[in-house]
Amino acid sequence: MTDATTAGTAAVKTGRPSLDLHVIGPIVALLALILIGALMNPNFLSYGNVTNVLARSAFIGIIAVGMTFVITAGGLDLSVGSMAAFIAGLMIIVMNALVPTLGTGWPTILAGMAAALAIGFAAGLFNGLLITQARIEAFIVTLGSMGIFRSLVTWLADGGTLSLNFSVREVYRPVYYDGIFGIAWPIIVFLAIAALGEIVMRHTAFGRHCAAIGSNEQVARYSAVHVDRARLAGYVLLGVLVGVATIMYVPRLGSASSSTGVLWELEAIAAVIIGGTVLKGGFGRVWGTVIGVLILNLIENILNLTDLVSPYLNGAIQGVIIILAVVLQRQKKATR
Amino acid sequence: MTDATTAGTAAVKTGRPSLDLHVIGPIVALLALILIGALMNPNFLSYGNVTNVLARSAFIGIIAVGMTFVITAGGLDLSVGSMAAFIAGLMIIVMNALVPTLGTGWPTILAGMAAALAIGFAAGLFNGLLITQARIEAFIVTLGSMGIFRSLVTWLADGGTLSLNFSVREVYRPVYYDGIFGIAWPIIVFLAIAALGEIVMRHTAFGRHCAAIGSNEQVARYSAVHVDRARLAGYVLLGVLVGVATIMYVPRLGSASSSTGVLWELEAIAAVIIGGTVLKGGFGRVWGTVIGVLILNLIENILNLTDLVSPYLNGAIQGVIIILAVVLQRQKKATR
Amino acid sequence: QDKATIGVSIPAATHGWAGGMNYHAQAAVNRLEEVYPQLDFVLATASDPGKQVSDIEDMMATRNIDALVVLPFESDPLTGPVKRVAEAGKWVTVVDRGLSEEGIEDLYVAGDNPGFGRVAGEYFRQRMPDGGKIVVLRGIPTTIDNERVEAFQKALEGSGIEILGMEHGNWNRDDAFTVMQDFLSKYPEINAVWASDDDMAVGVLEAINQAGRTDEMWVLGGAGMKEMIKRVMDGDKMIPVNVTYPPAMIASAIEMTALKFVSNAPVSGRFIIGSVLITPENAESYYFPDSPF
Amino acid sequence: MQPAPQTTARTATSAAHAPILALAGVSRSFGPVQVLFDVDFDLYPGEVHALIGENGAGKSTMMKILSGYLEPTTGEVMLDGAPVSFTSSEDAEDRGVVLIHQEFNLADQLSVEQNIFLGRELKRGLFLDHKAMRATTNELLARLETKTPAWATVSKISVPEKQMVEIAKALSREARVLIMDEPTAVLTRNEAEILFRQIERLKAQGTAILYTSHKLDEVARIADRVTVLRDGRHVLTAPASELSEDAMAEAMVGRELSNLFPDKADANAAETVLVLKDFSVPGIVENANFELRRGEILGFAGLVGSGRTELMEGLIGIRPATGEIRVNGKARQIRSVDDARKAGIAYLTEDRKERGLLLNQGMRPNLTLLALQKFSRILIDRDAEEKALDRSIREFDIRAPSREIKVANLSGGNQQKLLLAKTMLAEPEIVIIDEPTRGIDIGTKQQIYQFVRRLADEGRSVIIISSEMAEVIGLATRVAVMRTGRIAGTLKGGDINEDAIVRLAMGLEKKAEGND
Ligand SMILES: Nc1ncnc2c1ncn2[C@@H]1O[C@H](COP(=O)(O)OP(=O)(O)OP(=O)(O)O)[C@@H](O)[C@H]1O
Ligand SMILES: Nc1ncnc2c1ncn2[C@@H]1O[C@H](COP(=O)(O)OP(=O)(O)OP(=O)(O)O)[C@@H](O)[C@H]1O
Ligand SMILES: [Mg+2]
Ligand SMILES: [Mg+2]
Repeated sequence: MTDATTAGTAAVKTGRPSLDLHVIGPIVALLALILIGALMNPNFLSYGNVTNVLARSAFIGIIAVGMTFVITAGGLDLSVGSMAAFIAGLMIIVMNALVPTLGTGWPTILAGMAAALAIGFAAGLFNGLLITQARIEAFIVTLGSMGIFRSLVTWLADGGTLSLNFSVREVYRPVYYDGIFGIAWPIIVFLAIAALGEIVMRHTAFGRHCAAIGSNEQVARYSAVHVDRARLAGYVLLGVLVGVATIMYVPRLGSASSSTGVLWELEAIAAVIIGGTVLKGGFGRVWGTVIGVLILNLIENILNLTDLVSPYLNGAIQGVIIILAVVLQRQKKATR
Repeated sequence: MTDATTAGTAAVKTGRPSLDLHVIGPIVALLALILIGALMNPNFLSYGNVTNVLARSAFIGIIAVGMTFVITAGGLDLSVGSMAAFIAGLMIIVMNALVPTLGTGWPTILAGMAAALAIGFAAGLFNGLLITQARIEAFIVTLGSMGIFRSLVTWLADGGTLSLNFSVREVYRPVYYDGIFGIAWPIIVFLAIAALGEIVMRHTAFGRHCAAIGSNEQVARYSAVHVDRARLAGYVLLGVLVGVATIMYVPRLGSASSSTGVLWELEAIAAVIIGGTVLKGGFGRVWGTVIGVLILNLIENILNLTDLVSPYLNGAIQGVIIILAVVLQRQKKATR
Repeated sequence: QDKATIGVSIPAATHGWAGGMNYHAQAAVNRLEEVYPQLDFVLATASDPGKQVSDIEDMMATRNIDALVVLPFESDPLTGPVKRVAEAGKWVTVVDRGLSEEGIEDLYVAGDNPGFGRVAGEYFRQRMPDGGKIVVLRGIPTTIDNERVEAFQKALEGSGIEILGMEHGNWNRDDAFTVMQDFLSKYPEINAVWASDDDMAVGVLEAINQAGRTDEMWVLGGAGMKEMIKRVMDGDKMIPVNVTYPPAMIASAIEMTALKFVSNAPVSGRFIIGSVLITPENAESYYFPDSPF
Repeated sequence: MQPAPQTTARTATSAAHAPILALAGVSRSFGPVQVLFDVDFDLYPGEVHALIGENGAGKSTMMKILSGYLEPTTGEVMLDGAPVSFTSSEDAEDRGVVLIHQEFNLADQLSVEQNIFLGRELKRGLFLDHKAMRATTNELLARLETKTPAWATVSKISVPEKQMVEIAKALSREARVLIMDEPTAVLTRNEAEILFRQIERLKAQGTAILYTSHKLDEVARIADRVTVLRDGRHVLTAPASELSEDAMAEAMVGRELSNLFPDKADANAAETVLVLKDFSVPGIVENANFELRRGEILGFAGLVGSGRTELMEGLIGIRPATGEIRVNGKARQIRSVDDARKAGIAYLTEDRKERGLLLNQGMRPNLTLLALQKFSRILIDRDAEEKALDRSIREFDIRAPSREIKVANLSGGNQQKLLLAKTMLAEPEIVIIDEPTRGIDIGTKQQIYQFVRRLADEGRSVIIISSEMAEVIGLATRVAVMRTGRIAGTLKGGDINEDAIVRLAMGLEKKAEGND
């Protein structure tokens, strides 16, 4: 996409339009936040804090990568937060149940991970089939399944908390807290998935088809794109990624309850849009989403760095910054 | 095509296409729910219960009417729930502050009502200007202002509850609990606003313009529609209606806190979509929204009136019914 | 003496009691910062357990806290992270909800959730010796709510009191109002309501009022909201008593933790603040008209 | 792709000249409305076959049936002599039958390259082969001599450029049968010539080409055979050499067509109603100066991309522009289409699908959208709207199967007529019509020309932008020619001829032939 070489003759067109603010907007916002943070607290750029923020971004980050595909294809998924809670709950139940047979070590954990991925797959399939086969608006389907998953986890936990067997937790813990070469596992997994996502979005037919479907479903259908299949794949991919996020989340807290993953869906969608993906579909970029997630998590981190007038106002400041971050990428839409 | 040339006279006018399920779907769903409710509990159709459900529906209903316009014009507003809490909080503060000068009677209450409408107007203007002038995605603007309004009310209430002066409350109470000819005021106001909304949507230039903008902004602009002005008007209208809803809400419990209006935005949007308005804009119907609101409130009512296995599962059943209600209006899209 | 930083991590004000608790936490912080210039406080409120863990991580990584006062959103998920704070040699005060592992905290200040349910249940027993029909509103589905309700049910065992229905009112006035309206439609005879929280009691009372069935039943809330205590004090027939669960316990915990850094007073240990029945006789001593809750 | 070897005895005998694609007794209805009646048709390899007929005759419908987008209600589609039932357009494409739609079928937010390969991406292993696709795209675009860059987003390119992309997309499919629904409607002569060269090339390779156009001179030039459709019925099929243009028109319309263009009137004496002074649309149009007199028809000619559309969009306030606008001697600020409407100026866009009509709505709301204030006090007067629709249907001869039909389901020509009706409903003093007869059949064209003439006679002023040279020459009393964003010159009266226009448009001093 870099060289402006065009067909045969030199194009008269003046450089590509609006690659400017729209592209660098989120990056500028991110840099501005980092600068503010560094000025406010010398520990902000410390290894520990950076690791904390990145690792914590991983859950929503991994989900938001999947969400980027769904939104690019003109869809939406409100159920991801509840889905994460539901998967975490079932995963814990599965692992606890396996302790007597498989012991408290890695076999149990691996089985739990497999279960998480399988449940994520199934949950994504459930949403996707209702949307593509029963042709119900994605908003309604996933609003419904949000309620369903949330209820189910509350019910599984009997209104309380599902706790992972204590010995299993000790073995599993390093998956969140340790890493390799000083980089925590969640960060590695997040970045790997983001990189993969970016490649899939830009360098595979699937990514292109998502954009085409989001841009104009009819056109995509007429161009031999398997619209329903691609969309379904998007929701399933998202489900599996929620499973992956859960795999990283459970070792952090070792438990799941009805308050797990509350509002993750809004955060994930916000990250996607802050990153420059269009809510109505047709255009998506995964790297933007990564930046969006980082922006959201940095705001929270920075708010903890300082003493505000009142913690009640945190939400207001967060809101203002989210809007400001996007103002940076606003385009002067002359024609449109 | 032989004589189908429609020269003014004798157009073939064969039954309008697909007026079938898409139109009667929500009505059928509503009737089915009423039937189920009546079968499950004899008190379901009692005057008291019907009044309760309708009056409760009023807040979200009034808001959802405004939301129908915003969504029809291709927008979205996530901030309405927080906005309601914020308006309620400020309204209570205003009224309490006026008691020393205006006394505890209607002058104070009327001043409070005026304040609610004015604040709603301002809040809608705030959202609308950011969306139309700063050209930020509605999702982001209203996600931001959702945080801002919610924070502000928490801060105003010092984390607790803002309570209306007791004597003012006694005067104000009948606005929620009383009515005329046995019909409670909230129901009257709701139905009046819905009827007005339906007329505005179908019989005024503003309604037409909203649909045109949501359908194709570019075409609207080329057709002399003031796109930004109409959109802004939509958000302002919604803000004012949130104000009206708040006017009906405050006399009910006489208080506002940070938990007021939580998730109203999702309920309002869901009602709009269940009613058949298209989330991506271009087509909206207010009467559908009214039915959507009633469906959502009936589900809750029925769940409360019946004994389930576990109240934890309420949410799941709610989710299933929401999806089923929309399945009824799914269209067999043969060609598409 | 050296400067010391005390981190305070509490759940956000999502319902009335939590709001009161937030108020007391902030008031305590403001007061102590004034009195003891050598103390620095960091106050963070969290809307879910994950966010609370993040807050604690941030306090450790960037604010260098010397002590942590934490009211865990939920016991289980916070156990590991708080344990790590303790292991880093910081002072840990746990408030209200105990951690899942014994011996992590230096100081424990808590209310008594099973006691809260038990005291309420015992009052019902005493007030309705011949049994009766009641409905129950539950809070947000959490361990706390489970403990309270279990203890309540246990206290009622064999009393002849029948629980007609239980629904979640989520410690929210509006939800409680809705649930109570529907209870009133559903059950022609209700002798009493355990609203289990004063915020929910507000909604419940309004619904009963609207249905005109005020003479038929009475309501027991809980947690000691000032308006409710006032009504107990005034001998309101509908609100005969209340049960304490003081949100101010957070302030006590913060103060005791602060003492550790400004004096040599021994402050470690366990302080359980029992739930007490407030009756018209003793109500005066629980009435604080200036508190927001 | 080579024609598949034939094995059945039936086709083997006439292998040399068997139809590759045919219709046998095909009918098609949409709901209760039948639009095709028992149509027989055949298409041979290596021929260029033109399908002509009035707007709404069923041409597009027939082409969609041939290429798997629609199924016949009754009758058979035959491929290589055997009945087929394409399950989808993709299936048809797999068998070598490719359709270029009348309405654009491009995903707006995707780039040219992405659109060309949509659904048929070239891959290396799992990943897209960007290099190969870029190379092929550039090669295709070069073959079509367009300057559109492969990376350009489709929403940002002009209508003719979109058409060239559609053609490139179809070429990339290497079809055995290429069906084109009015490919030249939005092209200028130059680009049409490029397309014809490609058609010749494909024909030489043995590709069967089916083609519709309302430009009968083109048909006469490039078609081998012509099939005429009238009101959904097959009227005749004959070698093009045996049909004159007049005969074609007569077969289509069912009556004789006399003079296509009305007589010109001289408006020299009338007062000036519109003056543009040093008018610029930043980046596109520079310092345009022109004036328009009452009752005048002013033509605007130029090559694609010369900025005619942008100039007018600047004038009506859609694009930011600088310079002076005087209407009836008074300086006006025009910042929106509404301002323009109030100044008595209306503009009919060249892009009816993206800028002209709300495709998912019915005819009535579309018709009255621009002039809605005329129908509403507080409420909209629906009866008046219905009456206006009746009038427009009559006046512009809009043929729709039902009044409630979604505009997307109108035939292309009827959409154009509706757009014209919508613009006229605003009763503008000054009408700017960008490509007025795009996709309009010859009979209706004549009506529209007379209509334009009548407007001028009534004392209104008309600006006509057209890439059909004959239209500008036939209608306009003066012609402004644009080149790369500037008005290169204005021709008057007897000076208006093709040669003079081309020279100004291309910036040539002396007459030059060829493809520069
Ligand atoms: N999906 C549809 N639903 C209903 N009617 C339709 C549909 N598609 C086409 N029609 C009708 O079928 C008739 C034939 O349309 P078609 O598009 O084939 O005409 P055409 O010959 O291509 O005309 P034009 O020259 O204007 O493009 C028209 O009256 C049109 O309104
Ligand atoms: N939205 C846009 N953004 C950037 N460039 C544009 C945009 N719209 C048009 N252009 C460019 O402006 C130039 C002039 O446009 P256009 O081709 O419409 O001119 P025109 O003279 O009206 O030609 P015609 O009407 O025959 O197509 C073209 O190079 C076109 O690609
Ligand atoms: Mg056609
Ligand atoms: Mg043009």
